[in-house]
Amino acid sequence: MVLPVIIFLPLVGAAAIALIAPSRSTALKPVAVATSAATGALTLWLMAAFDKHDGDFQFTQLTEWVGSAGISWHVGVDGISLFLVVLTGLLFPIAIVACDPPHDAKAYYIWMLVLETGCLGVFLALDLVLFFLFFEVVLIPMYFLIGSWGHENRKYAATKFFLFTMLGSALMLVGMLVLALLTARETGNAVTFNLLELANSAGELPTITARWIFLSFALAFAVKVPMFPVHTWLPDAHTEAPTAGSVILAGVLLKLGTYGLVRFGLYLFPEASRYFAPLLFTLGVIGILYGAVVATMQRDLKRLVAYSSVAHLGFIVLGIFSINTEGIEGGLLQMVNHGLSTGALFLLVGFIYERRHTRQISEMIGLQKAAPVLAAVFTVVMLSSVGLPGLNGFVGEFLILAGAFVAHRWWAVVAAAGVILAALYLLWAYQRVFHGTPDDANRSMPDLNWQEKLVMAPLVGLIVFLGVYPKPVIERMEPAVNALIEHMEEVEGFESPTVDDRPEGSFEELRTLKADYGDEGEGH
Amino acid sequence: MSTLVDLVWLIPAFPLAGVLILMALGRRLGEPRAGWLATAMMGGSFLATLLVFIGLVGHDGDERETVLTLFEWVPAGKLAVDIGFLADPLSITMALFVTGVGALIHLYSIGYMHGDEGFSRFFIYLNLFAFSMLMLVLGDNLLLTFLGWEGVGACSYLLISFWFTDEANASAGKKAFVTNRVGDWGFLVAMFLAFLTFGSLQYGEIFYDVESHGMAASTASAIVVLLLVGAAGKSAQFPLHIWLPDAMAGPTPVSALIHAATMVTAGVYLLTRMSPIIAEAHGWVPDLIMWVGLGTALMAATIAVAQNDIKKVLAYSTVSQLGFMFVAVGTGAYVAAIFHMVTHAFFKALLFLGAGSVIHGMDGDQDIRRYGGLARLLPITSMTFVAGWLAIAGVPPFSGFWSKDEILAYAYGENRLLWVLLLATAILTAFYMTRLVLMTFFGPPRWTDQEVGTEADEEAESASESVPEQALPYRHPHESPWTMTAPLVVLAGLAIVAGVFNLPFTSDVHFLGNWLKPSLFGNAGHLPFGGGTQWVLAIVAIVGSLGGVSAGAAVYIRRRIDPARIEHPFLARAWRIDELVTNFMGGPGRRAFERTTQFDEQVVDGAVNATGTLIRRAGTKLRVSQSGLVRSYALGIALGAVALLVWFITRAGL
Amino acid sequence: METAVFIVCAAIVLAGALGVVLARNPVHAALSLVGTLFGMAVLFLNLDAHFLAAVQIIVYAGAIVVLFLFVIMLLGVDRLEDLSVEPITGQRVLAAIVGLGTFGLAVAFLLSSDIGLSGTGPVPLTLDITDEYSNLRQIADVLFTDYVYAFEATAALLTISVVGAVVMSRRMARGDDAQEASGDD
Amino acid sequence: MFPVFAQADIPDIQWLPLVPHLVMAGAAVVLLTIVSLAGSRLPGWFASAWTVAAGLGVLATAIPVWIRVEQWGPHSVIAGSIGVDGFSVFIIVLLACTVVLTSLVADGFLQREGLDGPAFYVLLMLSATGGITMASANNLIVLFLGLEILSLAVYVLVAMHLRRAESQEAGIKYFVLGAFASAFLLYGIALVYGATGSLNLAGIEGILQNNDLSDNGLLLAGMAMLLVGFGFKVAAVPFHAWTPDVYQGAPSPVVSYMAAGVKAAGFAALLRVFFAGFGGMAEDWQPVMFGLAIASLAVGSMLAIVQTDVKRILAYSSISHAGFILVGVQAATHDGVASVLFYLAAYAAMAIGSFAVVTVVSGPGDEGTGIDNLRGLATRRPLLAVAFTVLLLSQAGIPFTAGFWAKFEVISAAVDARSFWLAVIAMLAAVVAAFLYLRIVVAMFLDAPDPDAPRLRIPRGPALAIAIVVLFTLAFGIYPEPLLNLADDAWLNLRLVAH
Amino acid sequence: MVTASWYLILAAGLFTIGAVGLLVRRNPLIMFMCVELMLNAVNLTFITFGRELNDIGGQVSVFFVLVVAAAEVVVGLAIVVAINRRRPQATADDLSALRG
Repeated sequence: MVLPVIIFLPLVGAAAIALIAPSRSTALKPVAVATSAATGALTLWLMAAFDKHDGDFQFTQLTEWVGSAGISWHVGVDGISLFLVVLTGLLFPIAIVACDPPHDAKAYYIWMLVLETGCLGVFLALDLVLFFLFFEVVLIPMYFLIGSWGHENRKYAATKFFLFTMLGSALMLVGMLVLALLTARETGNAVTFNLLELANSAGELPTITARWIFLSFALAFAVKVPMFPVHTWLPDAHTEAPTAGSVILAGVLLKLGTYGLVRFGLYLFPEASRYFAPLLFTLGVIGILYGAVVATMQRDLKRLVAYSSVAHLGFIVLGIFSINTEGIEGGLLQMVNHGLSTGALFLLVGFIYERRHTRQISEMIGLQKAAPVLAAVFTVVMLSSVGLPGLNGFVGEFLILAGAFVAHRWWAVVAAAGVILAALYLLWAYQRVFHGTPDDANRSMPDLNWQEKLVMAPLVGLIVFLGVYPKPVIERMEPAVNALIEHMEEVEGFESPTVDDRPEGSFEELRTLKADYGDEGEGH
Repeated sequence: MSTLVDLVWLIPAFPLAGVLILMALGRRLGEPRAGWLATAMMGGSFLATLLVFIGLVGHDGDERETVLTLFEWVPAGKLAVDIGFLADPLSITMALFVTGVGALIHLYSIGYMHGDEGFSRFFIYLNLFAFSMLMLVLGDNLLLTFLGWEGVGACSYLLISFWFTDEANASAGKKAFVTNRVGDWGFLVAMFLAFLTFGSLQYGEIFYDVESHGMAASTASAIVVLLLVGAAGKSAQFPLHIWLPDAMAGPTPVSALIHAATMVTAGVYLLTRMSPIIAEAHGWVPDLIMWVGLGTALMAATIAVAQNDIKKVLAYSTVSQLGFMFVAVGTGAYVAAIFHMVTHAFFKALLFLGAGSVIHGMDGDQDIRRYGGLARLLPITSMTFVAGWLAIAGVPPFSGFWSKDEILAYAYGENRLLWVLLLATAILTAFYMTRLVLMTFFGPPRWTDQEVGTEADEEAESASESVPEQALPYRHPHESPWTMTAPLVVLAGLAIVAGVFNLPFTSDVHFLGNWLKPSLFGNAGHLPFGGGTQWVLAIVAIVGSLGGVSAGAAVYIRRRIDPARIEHPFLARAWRIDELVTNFMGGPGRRAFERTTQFDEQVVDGAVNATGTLIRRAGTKLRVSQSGLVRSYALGIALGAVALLVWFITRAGL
Repeated sequence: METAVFIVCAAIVLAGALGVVLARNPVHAALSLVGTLFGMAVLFLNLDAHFLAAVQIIVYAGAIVVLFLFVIMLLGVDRLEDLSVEPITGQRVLAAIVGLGTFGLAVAFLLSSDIGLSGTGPVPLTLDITDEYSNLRQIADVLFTDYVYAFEATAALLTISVVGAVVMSRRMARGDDAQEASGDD
Repeated sequence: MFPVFAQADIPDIQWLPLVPHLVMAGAAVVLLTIVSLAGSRLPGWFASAWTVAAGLGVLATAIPVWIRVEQWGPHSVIAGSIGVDGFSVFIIVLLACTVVLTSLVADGFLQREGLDGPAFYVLLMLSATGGITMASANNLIVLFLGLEILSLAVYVLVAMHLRRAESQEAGIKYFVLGAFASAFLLYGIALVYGATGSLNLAGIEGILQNNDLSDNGLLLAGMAMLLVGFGFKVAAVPFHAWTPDVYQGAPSPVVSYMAAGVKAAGFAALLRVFFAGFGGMAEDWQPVMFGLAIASLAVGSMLAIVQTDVKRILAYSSISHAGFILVGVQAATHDGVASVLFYLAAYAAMAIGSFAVVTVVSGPGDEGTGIDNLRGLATRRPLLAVAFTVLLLSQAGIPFTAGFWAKFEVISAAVDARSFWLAVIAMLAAVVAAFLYLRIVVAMFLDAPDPDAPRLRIPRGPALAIAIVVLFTLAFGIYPEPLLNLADDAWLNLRLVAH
Repeated sequence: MVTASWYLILAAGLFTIGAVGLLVRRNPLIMFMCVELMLNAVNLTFITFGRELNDIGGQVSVFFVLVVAAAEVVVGLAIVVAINRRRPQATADDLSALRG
């Protein structure tokens, strides 16, 4: 099977790197790049081989692992996880190529690859405990990446990140156990953590219990997302992390949370997710506005981008919990988009940092004069992040808001105001950094070199492509999302909030219609 | 179906190709070839439009909407949006003058942007704008229109802050984008509501649905009002007009193309396009549009009276003219609105380009108080400018007269008060345009030059009171190159004759009206009175505009009244609205943002760190119990034992 | 008769115990401990545990207390402990609470319930105390049959104490004096 | 009549189950004899090697016992005073491994500290014998003797580093409190004896099944007193106070034995008594375990994060681990005991490894146990740092380490017993505790080493021990199934101890 | 007639005195003595129960307790001796270097 290969190939690479002799340290990066690139290629192959009409899990592999505890090695991919896997496979090589560690290259690449394995495992696991293992183990490489290669305040940031996220997942573990054991008790079957079996028996549990369990899951994911008010680890982690760390953190790690909300929140707890949807909706909307407002006031460019993530992830949560095809698909699409655009933003900020050795907005001015190409790329990425139609950001945002509007009108109306603020903080930041006449410190800043251009090219390309032609992504998601919603509807017996079917029409029919009326109103 | 119409995709394809080519090798092409390429693309686009137009004309009157779908754009769940073009009279009319005027302005820019280091970048933006604008116009669904809508916004942002090294331009661009976003919010929500109501965003399906099943007036009203918010943002209607004057920071061709001829009219286009929904809305909704338009028109006109920056004057007049179009839409005179849009596109573009030529000649000085007597030195510019002046002033037979007169007529039919105010606005328009023309081209020069030094000096004494600075600036005005003057001439011609597109005399010569009929689905209003009244109204209008002109002459040539008494500071400062907004954003608004940020740092994050320190504190406190004294440890054990005994005695039920 | 013996011995036992707790001089404490042990031995006799009464005297009074005294002499721990002050604040109050608590609760438990659940069903007692054999022999029987494992285990116990004593009393070869010197002040 | 009586009670002794006990005790005595006879002619490593051999011997002999248990099912020997069941075998194996690893850790340490001589190993093995006795005791007096054997030896071991005042201080503290606590324990035994008239756990269980003693004061008071004794041994709050001081003062290898072996034996005895004996009265003692668990978790974690001495940190963390194990005990179910056994095994590995690292790092005089001594260990001794990190993460319960599965099992037992809040509290405590492990990791990886730090010597013994435990931790972290099943079987039999 | 309760209460009292003594005395030796008191109390309890239950097990237990007591004292005194070699006249409170 291909999935285990995808998951463990980076680990193999890490092992290989561990074995490289210190004398041959030049070989480190090539190996790392090669492994991650190979993994990326495999994920692309996966996307190609993926049957886009099948809403079910594909490439599944199921073998017993810890039988006594009902835990199995169960992996598989469906439209919901497919593109997150691809995104992971794409961002890691880019991040690895883009930035070289200042010291301890060996450990750095090992941790990066371990991290990749962890992320892929999370997206592909179909067993709760397996998922949890990967979900939790991701912390360690990230902890070391931030802690060892981060900036001034890295220890604080790393520890905060670790404890904050661990707190969330700690309760989730209890939740999982309660779920599995009580379900087994209700159904009389043996204890199992198999996602599919648990999902089939979802609704067996007493409503209140299910809601509590859902909360324990939601907390863990909310921390990871991060949602207001448990978001404050993010700015610190992002600011202190090395560039590659920020890219992965924003591009992939945050998605673990939103992905979990879909895969486990909605799938396992239809009733509870509907019951708590207003709560999460509200938090999402708060996150959108709040994150934007706070971002506007940041003096540190990286911090600003970090808070913009809070806002964007708020949108995603909004989409997920509108529990209709448009919203969820928008959310999933936005996960990918956010990974691309925010990842790109962090790369660019990193490039600037390497040149200027500062992240303080106040210390930069008129960079567009010094580095036009950098500025141009930044503009495109920024506009995508602002949600300009024609770039990827917009499609997701629109679907989310449309779905949200159908589900909970007024929330969506307020959330839509987030697009104004997004324009405000990003354009203002851009103006302060790139516009104006550069002073001596900034005038001599070199423009992007070929390697950096090479790194940015695929990102920008995808940003444009997904903005113009998102269909390949959406059509692969749709069956899975519909399956999910049908599952929820049959378990919970509720109607997914959606627009009622209207008659197909066109100008021709309109004309015939008016012909019947005999064009009244055209009198005189 | 005629194949010509299916060429509609070519119309945006040309500018897009231009963008891509220029992005690829714009640097290598360099000046002026990059400019020529861009212009050629616009020309090609214009020709394509003509072909489509011809194709449409070939169709039978009622079958003039054809939809060309390229590919599915966002097929998600119930929402299915395509990249598809709607070629119908309305869109093609728009496309015609967008591409036409656009091509001229591209040509003009080659001369205007001469020697600018960002030459090719400028034309990339310009082509990109044209592309977006055409998507806006030709999109067959709201979402695609929105794509163009936002695209033109982005381009205007890029072009306003084109000379980014100057902070003022940068913030003007940002202001324009953000203000537009406020409007876009309305557009977005309107789309959601439409999607919820019709399950689709395609014009065809929406209109069919409305026609076949009708719709709740409340929903329709909501949609229209939200669209109005969007339109007000894009078309600079009160209170979202504040961005347009600042937008003059951009290069003048930009002001001409984007902020006069094309983009700002998008709001009017949108409302016209959605006429079937407006027809379903409550009665007060059109009135709202109408009064917003009137208010804006009147206000902007009064402001324009007191401006001294030549481009600011034109900017406010643009706002005012857009107000006219909104009034037209509000009164159901969609045809008049489009008609005025077209004529306005011609003469306002002309005026702006002329102004640009003047500025070009005056080495970038834009203050009309330092102009004067330029007619002799800039013959072509001044002649064409005069044509534009008469057109906007509403002097027959210039184009402006016809369109404005039609709007006035409908206003009269709608509401007398409306008519009076609108007429006053028209008069004001004539007045301030006269002021502009006189101060720029006629009267004594208020600048010095080697050749005309002496006379300039003494005449300067007489005029000096209107000049704040005593020392007269040194200038040597010169006519612009042909690339700049040629478009002026063409536009002037159009500005003069454009009236023939839609003559009021008989319904046969009402060309534009008949042409647009299919796109309006019989929602166009009708004059409740006959030709006689129309003649009367026309005469009144003519008298009014001539009065305005002569009043201007009276003030600014014969100096019957001190101009300072008219140019009241309150008007000069644009009714202080801009200041109010700025003060709010800089004051309470900013403070609120800062408060929130502090809240995040101190309360939200503070709580997190507090938990940590709290646990630490507890630990430190507990340490005391670890005294190192074996006897206190023993005591702990003994107390524990007692505690256990107590528990178990409760279990024993004693 | 038994009552009288009990009362007297109880008095001795408690007096001795209090003596241990209250005597300022360790030697006195040790001697009053002897008193307690004797009283205890008599009580054992009272309870027909003749063998243990003897062992009590031999092992406790004969060995343990003597050991105590030896150590006291060896170390010359004759400094009187000042009981009027208690360095640890609240120690005595809490100790008093503990005392009352333990005693009170213990008594409560003891009186609340009857021993060996007489009346609540048969108790599988395998080791009845019979009058046919001497107390010594009965203990011996049990000791070398049912409790033989425990009996052997005591060997390990004693070995440990021997080894432990040796280890602890060993003088460190090198650098020990310096250590002591530093330790003294 | 007399002969009849004589032969009546001669118990038939089945030797096989006793072999492990005898091997362990015998090895100690023989070692003592050999050394005292051969004196200094023996190589330095002899005693250590001997002990390792003895431990392995016990492991070897434990296997047939296990097989026998599998065949015959659980039973008791010597007139029911020794229980032979999976549970006891599990603990015996665990203790044997502890002895082996501890003697490996001690190798080199003793020479470094000039404590050479067989005493350490003799006492170690005798103490282990006591532990074995506790684990398999089916009679309260036997259990008490085992506990005393275990403790007395450890008292000496703790105090034996005569050059360190801390060592003796720790010794006297441990001794006084230990004696105090075991007096309570003994009183408890007496009361239980009074209530039930039997000292045999199986007998007691039988009696409790046949009669309703649910409100018998003697029995309940006895249980209270017993809990005091066991609580002391396993270092559960409020009977924990000795732990940090003793761990800090005692020689590091001894601490690794205490944390791994003594704790295991203590819990073994606790489970024996309260499951085999008072299983019927679970609802009486469950709440107490609940309270002890929470107190231990809270106090342990919160005090640990404010420490600066690694040994103290680990001591407090061992308290919070005790709390975790009590969570499993509290469940009072089949899974509960299994999870406890698994946890004990996993924790033994982590503890021995951690203290082995401390032993190596602390340097001459066993003084350098401050957290600063670990600064930059990653650059000074990368492998050691990584190994220690693995062990610490395992203690923190990070996935793919044995520690995770330990927590997983315990929590699932608690959840299965429907004590959800206890599970939640335990996990929260785990997060707090994670902070202190991170502190150590930070010191090792993110802090720069002080330049004048002496080069670390890593003797073969400790290195081997650390390698073994790290492998154990990772192996069972990735595939815990075998150990889980073992623990599972171990419990299954316990409940059926024959009378 | 003396009932078992009397003995048991006496034992309880003795146990308590021992416990309290250990808490209030600072001299390690006397603390050991207090432990001995507690053990004696337990012995008394055992024997009383033994008689009441007509079971020899109580007495046997006492026998073992005696052995344990002896062994304990030996080890304890050995430790005290070792400490006193380093710090003569040390009381329990003096030994509080390890704390916190």
